[in-house]
Amino acid sequence: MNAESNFTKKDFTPSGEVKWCAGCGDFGILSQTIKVLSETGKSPEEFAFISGIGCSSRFPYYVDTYGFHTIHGRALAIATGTKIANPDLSVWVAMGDGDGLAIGGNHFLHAVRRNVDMVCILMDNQIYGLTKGQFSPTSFRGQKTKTAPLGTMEDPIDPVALTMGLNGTFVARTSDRNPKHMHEVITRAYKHKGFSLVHVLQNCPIFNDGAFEKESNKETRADATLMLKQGEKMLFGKESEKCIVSTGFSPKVALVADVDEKDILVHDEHQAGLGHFLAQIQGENFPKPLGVFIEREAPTIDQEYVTQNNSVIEKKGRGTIKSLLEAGDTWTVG
Amino acid sequence: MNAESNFTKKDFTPSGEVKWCAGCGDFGILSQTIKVLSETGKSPEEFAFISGIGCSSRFPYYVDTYGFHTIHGRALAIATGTKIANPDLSVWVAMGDGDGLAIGGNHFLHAVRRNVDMVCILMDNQIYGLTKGQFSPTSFRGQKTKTAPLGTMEDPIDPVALTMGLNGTFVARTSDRNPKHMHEVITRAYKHKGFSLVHVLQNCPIFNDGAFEKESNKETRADATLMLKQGEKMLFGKESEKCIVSTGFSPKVALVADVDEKDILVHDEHQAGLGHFLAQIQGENFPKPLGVFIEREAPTIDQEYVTQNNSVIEKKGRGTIKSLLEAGDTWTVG
Amino acid sequence: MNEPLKIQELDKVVIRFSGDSGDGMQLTGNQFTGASAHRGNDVVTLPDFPAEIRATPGTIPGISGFQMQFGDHAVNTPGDFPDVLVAMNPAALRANIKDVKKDGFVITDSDTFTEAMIKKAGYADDVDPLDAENVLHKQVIAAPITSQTIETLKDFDIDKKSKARCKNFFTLGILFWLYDISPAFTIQWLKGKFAKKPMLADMNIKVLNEGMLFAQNSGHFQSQYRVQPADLKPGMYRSVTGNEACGLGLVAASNLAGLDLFLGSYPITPATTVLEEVAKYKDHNVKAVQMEDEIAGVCSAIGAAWAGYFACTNTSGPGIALKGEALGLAVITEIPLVVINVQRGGPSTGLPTKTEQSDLMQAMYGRNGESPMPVLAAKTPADCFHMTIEASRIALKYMTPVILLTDGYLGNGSEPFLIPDEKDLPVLKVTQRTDPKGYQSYARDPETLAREWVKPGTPGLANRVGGLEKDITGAISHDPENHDEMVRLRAKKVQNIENDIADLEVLQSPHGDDILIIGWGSTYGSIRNSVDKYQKEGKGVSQAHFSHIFPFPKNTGDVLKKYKKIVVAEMNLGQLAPLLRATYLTETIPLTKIQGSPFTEKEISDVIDTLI
Amino acid sequence: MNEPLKIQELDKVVIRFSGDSGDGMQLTGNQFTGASAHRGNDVVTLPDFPAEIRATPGTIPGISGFQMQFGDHAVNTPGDFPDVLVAMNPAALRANIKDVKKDGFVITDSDTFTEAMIKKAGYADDVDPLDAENVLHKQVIAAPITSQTIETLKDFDIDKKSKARCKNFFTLGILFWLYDISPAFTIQWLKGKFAKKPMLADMNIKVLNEGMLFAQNSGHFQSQYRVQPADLKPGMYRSVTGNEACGLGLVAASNLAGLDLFLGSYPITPATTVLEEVAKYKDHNVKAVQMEDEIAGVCSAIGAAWAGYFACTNTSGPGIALKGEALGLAVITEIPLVVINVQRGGPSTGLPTKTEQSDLMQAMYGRNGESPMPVLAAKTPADCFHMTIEASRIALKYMTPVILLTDGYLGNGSEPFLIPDEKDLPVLKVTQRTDPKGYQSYARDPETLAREWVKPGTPGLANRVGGLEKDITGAISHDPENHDEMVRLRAKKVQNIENDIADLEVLQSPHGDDILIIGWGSTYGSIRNSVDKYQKEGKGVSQAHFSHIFPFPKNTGDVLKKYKKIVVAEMNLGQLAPLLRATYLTETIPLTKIQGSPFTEKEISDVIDTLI
Ligand SMILES: Cc1ncc(C[n+]2csc(CCOP(=O)(O)OP(=O)(O)O)c2C)c(N)n1
Ligand SMILES: Cc1ncc(C[n+]2csc(CCOP(=O)(O)OP(=O)(O)O)c2C)c(N)n1
Ligand code: SF4
Ligand code: SF4
Ligand SMILES: [Mg+2]
Ligand SMILES: [Mg+2]
Repeated sequence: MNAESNFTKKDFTPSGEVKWCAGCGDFGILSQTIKVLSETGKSPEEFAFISGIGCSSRFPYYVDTYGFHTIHGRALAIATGTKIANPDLSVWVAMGDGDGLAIGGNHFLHAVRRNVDMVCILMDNQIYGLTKGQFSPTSFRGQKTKTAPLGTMEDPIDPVALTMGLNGTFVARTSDRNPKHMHEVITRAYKHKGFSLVHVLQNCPIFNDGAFEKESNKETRADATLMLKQGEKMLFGKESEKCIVSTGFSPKVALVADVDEKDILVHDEHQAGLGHFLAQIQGENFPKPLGVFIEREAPTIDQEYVTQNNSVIEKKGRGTIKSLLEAGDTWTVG
Repeated sequence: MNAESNFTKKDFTPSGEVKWCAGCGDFGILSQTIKVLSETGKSPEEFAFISGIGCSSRFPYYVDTYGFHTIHGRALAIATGTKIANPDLSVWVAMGDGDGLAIGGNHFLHAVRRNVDMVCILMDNQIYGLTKGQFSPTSFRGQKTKTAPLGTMEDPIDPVALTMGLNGTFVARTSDRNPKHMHEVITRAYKHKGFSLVHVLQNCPIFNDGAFEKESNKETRADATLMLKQGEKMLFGKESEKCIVSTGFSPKVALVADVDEKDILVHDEHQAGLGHFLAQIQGENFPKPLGVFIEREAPTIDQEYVTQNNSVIEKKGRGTIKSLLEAGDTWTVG
Repeated sequence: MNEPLKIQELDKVVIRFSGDSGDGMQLTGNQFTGASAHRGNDVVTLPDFPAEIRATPGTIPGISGFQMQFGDHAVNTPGDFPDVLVAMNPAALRANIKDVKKDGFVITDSDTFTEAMIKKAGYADDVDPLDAENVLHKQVIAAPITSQTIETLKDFDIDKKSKARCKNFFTLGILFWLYDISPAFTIQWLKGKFAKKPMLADMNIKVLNEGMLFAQNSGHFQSQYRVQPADLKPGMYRSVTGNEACGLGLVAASNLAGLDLFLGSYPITPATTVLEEVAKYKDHNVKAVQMEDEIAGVCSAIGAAWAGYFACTNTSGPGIALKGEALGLAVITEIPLVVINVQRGGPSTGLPTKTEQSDLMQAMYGRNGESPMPVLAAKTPADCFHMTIEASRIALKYMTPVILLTDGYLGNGSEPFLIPDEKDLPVLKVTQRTDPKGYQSYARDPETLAREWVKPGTPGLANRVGGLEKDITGAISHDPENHDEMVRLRAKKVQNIENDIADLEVLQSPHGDDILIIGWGSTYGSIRNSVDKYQKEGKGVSQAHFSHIFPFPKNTGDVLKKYKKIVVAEMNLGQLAPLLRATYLTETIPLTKIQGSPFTEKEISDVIDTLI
Repeated sequence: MNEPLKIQELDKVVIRFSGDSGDGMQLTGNQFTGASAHRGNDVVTLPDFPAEIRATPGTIPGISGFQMQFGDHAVNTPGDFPDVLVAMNPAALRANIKDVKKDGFVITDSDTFTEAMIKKAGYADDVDPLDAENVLHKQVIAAPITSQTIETLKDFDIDKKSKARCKNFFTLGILFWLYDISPAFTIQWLKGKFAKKPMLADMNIKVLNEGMLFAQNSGHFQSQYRVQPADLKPGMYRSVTGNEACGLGLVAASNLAGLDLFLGSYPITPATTVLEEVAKYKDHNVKAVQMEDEIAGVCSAIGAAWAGYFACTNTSGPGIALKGEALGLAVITEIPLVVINVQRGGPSTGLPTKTEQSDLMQAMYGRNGESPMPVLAAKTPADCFHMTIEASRIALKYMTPVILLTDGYLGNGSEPFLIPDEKDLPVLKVTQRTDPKGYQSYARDPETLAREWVKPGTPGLANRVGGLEKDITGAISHDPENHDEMVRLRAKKVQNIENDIADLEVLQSPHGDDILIIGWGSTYGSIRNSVDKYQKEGKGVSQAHFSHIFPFPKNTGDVLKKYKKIVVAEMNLGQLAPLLRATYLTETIPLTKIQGSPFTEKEISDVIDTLI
């Protein structure tokens, strides 16, 4: 993105070995992230990678920037402090579906709401990997895991729909098996000023292999995914023979042949209403939309703090210990 | 609702005095709730009221049923345990905007997602009352409070939009100054099988007086609110001269006079898409919708546990200590 | 006008203001406090807010109270039993009358003693609260305060309700006259406060003067009283509550360290006002952030500390319980962090508006694993300022989270604060490494054993830390010996702080070493007064009060050896005592009370007398 | 076929299985364990899983280990140093060779010693790992296990990879022959497991037999060995890990109490398998709920307990830190709750896959306010079953949350579990009040001081409880004296449990009272073996091991007085020791180790020898 970046992927790759299982989807996410970093033109020191606990949360050890591998579920709260304290850092958070949406759910809610300027990469394998295979908030109803031997009894969270419900300012989804697309989406997320959610469909070959096979497999993905492209019709299928139309307030899949061309929806990232509409594209009857659902401008809390403080300092001048203590109602003895 | 209920409001009203400030909006919410309880036909013992900490969370002390005044933010997690353990209880949770959406946000997320069968009354005064006036997650951007002397720097959560983003099964809003409507909505919430969110606009005369004056005041509320009625056009204003129309994916306010009658939206609680659409009706440019946004059927986690366990017990029979311990690979010594 | 009365000298006076939340008792008390402080008395105050939710006006739960003691010497506490009770309605009278000293004054608003109000206060139907036997041995001044106030303001063009609202200044006037205190302070304050509404200022001033005249002329009082100035250390003073002092201490520490302050917090009684105080100082580029909960509060602070800023979080007991896991992260990553716990009554929600010292063990041990954190305690409202700076010094110098314990009594109570000169404050030198050569994340300063602080953004020093055990290079290490060594190193680092703190001071009795009364935190004043009394009586009773609890001052063992009997006084079931017993194997005699307030002198002597 | 070899008798043998996660070492170990247990040996095992994230195959971090000791007597531990090391690749060899006893056997798969694999294992380029000097004083059996396995299966119509996967049964065969153990157990198991895929059963059985033949004929072994059955208590046995035992204990307790079990939990290493175990027993109407976090885990359990059910939550150290605030609610509302902490290495994330005993203080004090909770500890995997029932008994009888401490060593380790008869298990009588007359929420049983349990739904008993202080009627009370009384009552209730628990037992040396080694939890076995050794040597070394830590057994003080020297052995920096010192003012000598595993006999004697 920055034509004359002086850095290469090597500059962002630490020496230590990456300890994910062979075939783990996290590898692909890592390499695309490092590619994007190397293209920003920023030096490695200008980035802070923060994570909680989980396989995915090992991320910070695998990028040669400043990194903080914290505790389960708290990455966003910690990153919020980091970013508000030092808005000059480019802050990135890597989280798993359990880390970010189970124990970390509350911090997710409020980081989105505050529009803290950071990139949040949610590596969603619909399972707890590090603890060896329990269900997560994104596991599908009925999924059999060690803690749900007869299948789970709850509906999953759709991270995109949730973030839309919180009026997120940048919401996107991509897949570990589609490097080009991932690279494009992560680049967009980096460029967005505000909280950028990148929901990545990630395969865990060990504990939940094939969870996203439909969406990833070259054979099937044309039918199982919907690639959102700004200004373009929402077509999918091998021959782009299928499309999304609206039935008033809900989306519907149709055959291009069967519908009036102008009824086929056209994607517009900047139309909040459409984003909310697309967030309903969940579940078996729909292709999974990949791409940027929405991007909009809004104040970020980190900059708001700078603005408020500066306005006061301009008015009153920078405080000193003397001005601090010798204030209010004072009196002198002797 | 139950023609021959043998109980009166008195049966649900404990002796002790109610200790909210004079004029607190919570009084009205309490009396409508008690009215609904007395009409269910259930005896007081069949209800469990659970709350966290806050002025609103004092609720359980003021209804003469089983009550649990717990800790800040945890009411829904505790109530989830109560309901799954004993699905026969009618479980109600009373929470404030801080209790339920700040510290309690994660439990809110997951209670909605699990569709735990309970009534959740969110008493939203856009302030922390009990701690004497700090901003809450529903305070508007710029609201001046003790902890934001120059105004808050974050956008509020819209509880309705959030719950829609989580695919809630019953989502409604009402106002402390509209007893009839409140009664209707709470009754509907009670009858719904699943997690029922009742978002109540509540005035705190002491620390945030008039927060919902527009929506409550007899003079202005016709213009400031939109009463959602199943099957009816979305009209508002003193002479119902205004209406809501759709601009494709987003709502817009229009004058009835200016639009083609058939373009005026008609409310349908059972159309999820419309609910998502209506959840966008937020902020200054819109009337606040009151009423039931959506109601839909879905399995409740408490019943799913009953079903799974019973199916196993039917197959294998009820386990005993002997069947428990003398299982797997055993051997005998001596 | 009758003869000027003679003026009697007193060495100290205790006044309790009591009335409905609406009666402005906190304000009245603060005004009297300010005036007597300005005249040079030592003054200690303590508000008594109604519990949790505001109750119906006129009832006892609705009562808001404010007690203050002023004297011609260090008074140390707001006093046990009032010489004067101001009771603005029957409920206030009923709730407090039993505490008033024999022959003490009781000033009430007779206009409020209607049947309805008397009933609301919970008196039996047929009793007259002001009837002699119900106020036995008290001098009752039942003045028609409300009606007098309204009468006084008859010429003002404003509704009765607003006029009546001035009545507390009538009461204040009575007290100013009674204790011969000039109203100048309050008059000036009123003019300032109502600069934009001069009429309100005039109204209140008129009522104030009327109150003084009433006191002088009503014939209720046989004399006036005067408390001479105390010989306080010369200098500039202001009155601070403990929570204000903590807030000021944090901002001051940030200036001393040359690092901007980040406070990650979440409201909780009685700690919220620390956040509210800090939030004022945007001119110091303070970032005070109200997060979504206590966990996010401490986590955001950890994120800011890791980012190289001066970070703090504050809360009360339940909040500390929630922060425990994250504090462990600060311990293992060795990040500087100040944690302030304004303690309240527990367990669980407990008695949130009452004070207690029951979080000491939680401060010591409320985390998983071997997770040592220095623990400090402040002993007076003004001391909160200095101990906050001390906590900051230790955190920044030793790269460790530090817990400072205060409590509701300190947080809400106030006393004169001698404003220090910047040059008399400790230097908090902070060096953040910038040299990339040979950096290792867990290499330690040979003296402090602290690891180095690197600010993200610094060229050439990109590194990763985290909650997993690390070796000296900062690499994750599952090596058992390395873990054993790191656990012991972290413990040693904290223990070594004993070489860098003040010795335990003893207020030594010249009359022998019979008894040492040990305390910590807000019980300082009441223990101090008792010990003074015993020493004046020629008894061998000495006092030692801990400001540093973990690690203990190095001389602690020697001090303990010296005395025949060691009494440990705490507002809990004994939390400092077991630490002393385990560390020094010394016998201790418990003096415990869990009643939401520090000891009265009597509660202490009841125990000590049996030991002498 | 050559002459049958003579068979040597051994009293105990330690075997360590080591290989890639894919090599099936856990399975192989478990099969050998099952077979020798069935033949009547005492067997104790401990798996050693690779840390946190699975590493590249062939590397040392990728190694998965399983150690077991079997003997003709109570062996108590999985043993310190192996007599036999099974190393399925060079990395496994390199990681473990140093531990093998002098002249011990090393069985490796020579096919894996390729240049590449040797490099991956981290050997320098030019070394041959099997070269004599690198395996000095060991008997190395380098068998072409992979190729032999594939060769054996040449007639089966299946891919090589699948054939190679059978190689661990070749190894197992070697060991069965070497220790003269019948393969019947494993053959039966294979038939059961692969009932639907008989070919897989046949393949593995064929390889197993081939392994036995290889051992017999290859000439690698000069003799066979045999370990006679131990004289275990007669009865029916099964092998359990500590976590399985906790799960079984909870379900059993639920049956004994006649209350359905609710487990509110959240996964965390090494505690997750308790939840996974309990989740199996839907036929007991168990409701095992995986909540969104640990706070929700304990809160849902509190909600279920309040609803009148038998509730439990389980986790590890960081989870306990998060549950602290909610546990305080259980304390003040006096609700029965079993809390199981399977401890791991701290602080913070620390060493999650390694064991430690560093959460004792957190269990005692990790809550705000005076918040007493009984604390228990299990000492062996099978003991986890009985201590879980004991924790349940106390919780239900005294209406209190109870913390049971186990750890990763117990949770993952296994031993034979003598299946008790229902009638030999304690009766957990639970009475829930149904009589509305004169009910008061905080009225107490005069003997246990427990309040009554009322199940919501019960007619006429609607009542409200909560986290605020209450008086006996259950009404919120801000009365200071009431609070003081309630705080002391809650403490007394828990302290009184000392009258209802077993005395502290001493494994008394007949040779004097020189030294008492005190421990708690999973160090039992290793301390026991050392103490046995000393007593056999005629030394005055005795052992006392705590199952109840808070309150302590009543005789603890008397026991401590009896011995000249008290050594407290803990896998922490000393957490039981300060509790004993503070309570009994007794001198203690620390024996501490924080290395993720219990003491070896040598580590204990290194200290004890200096004291004798
Ligand atoms: C407080 C706390 N609770 C629980 C755990 C155990 N734990 C570690 S990672 C994890 C979830 C991992 O799943 P996810 O976040 O989806 O990451 P993944 O491993 O799948 O990438 C859990 C429950 C912990 N380390 N700390
Ligand atoms: C763990 C914990 N944190 C903080 C508090 C302090 N606290 C009590 S209520 C409350 C928020 C009250 O606001 P809300 O939930 O909106 O209820 P309201 O009083 O407005 O009805 C807070 C922060 C507490 N009691 N416990
Ligand atoms: S367990 Fe799954 S998510 Fe974790 S590293 Fe292995 S493959 Fe990746
Ligand atoms: S403070 Fe506000 S919310 Fe609380 S009781 Fe008073 S009026 Fe109601
Ligand atoms: Mg995951
Ligand atoms: Mg509120």
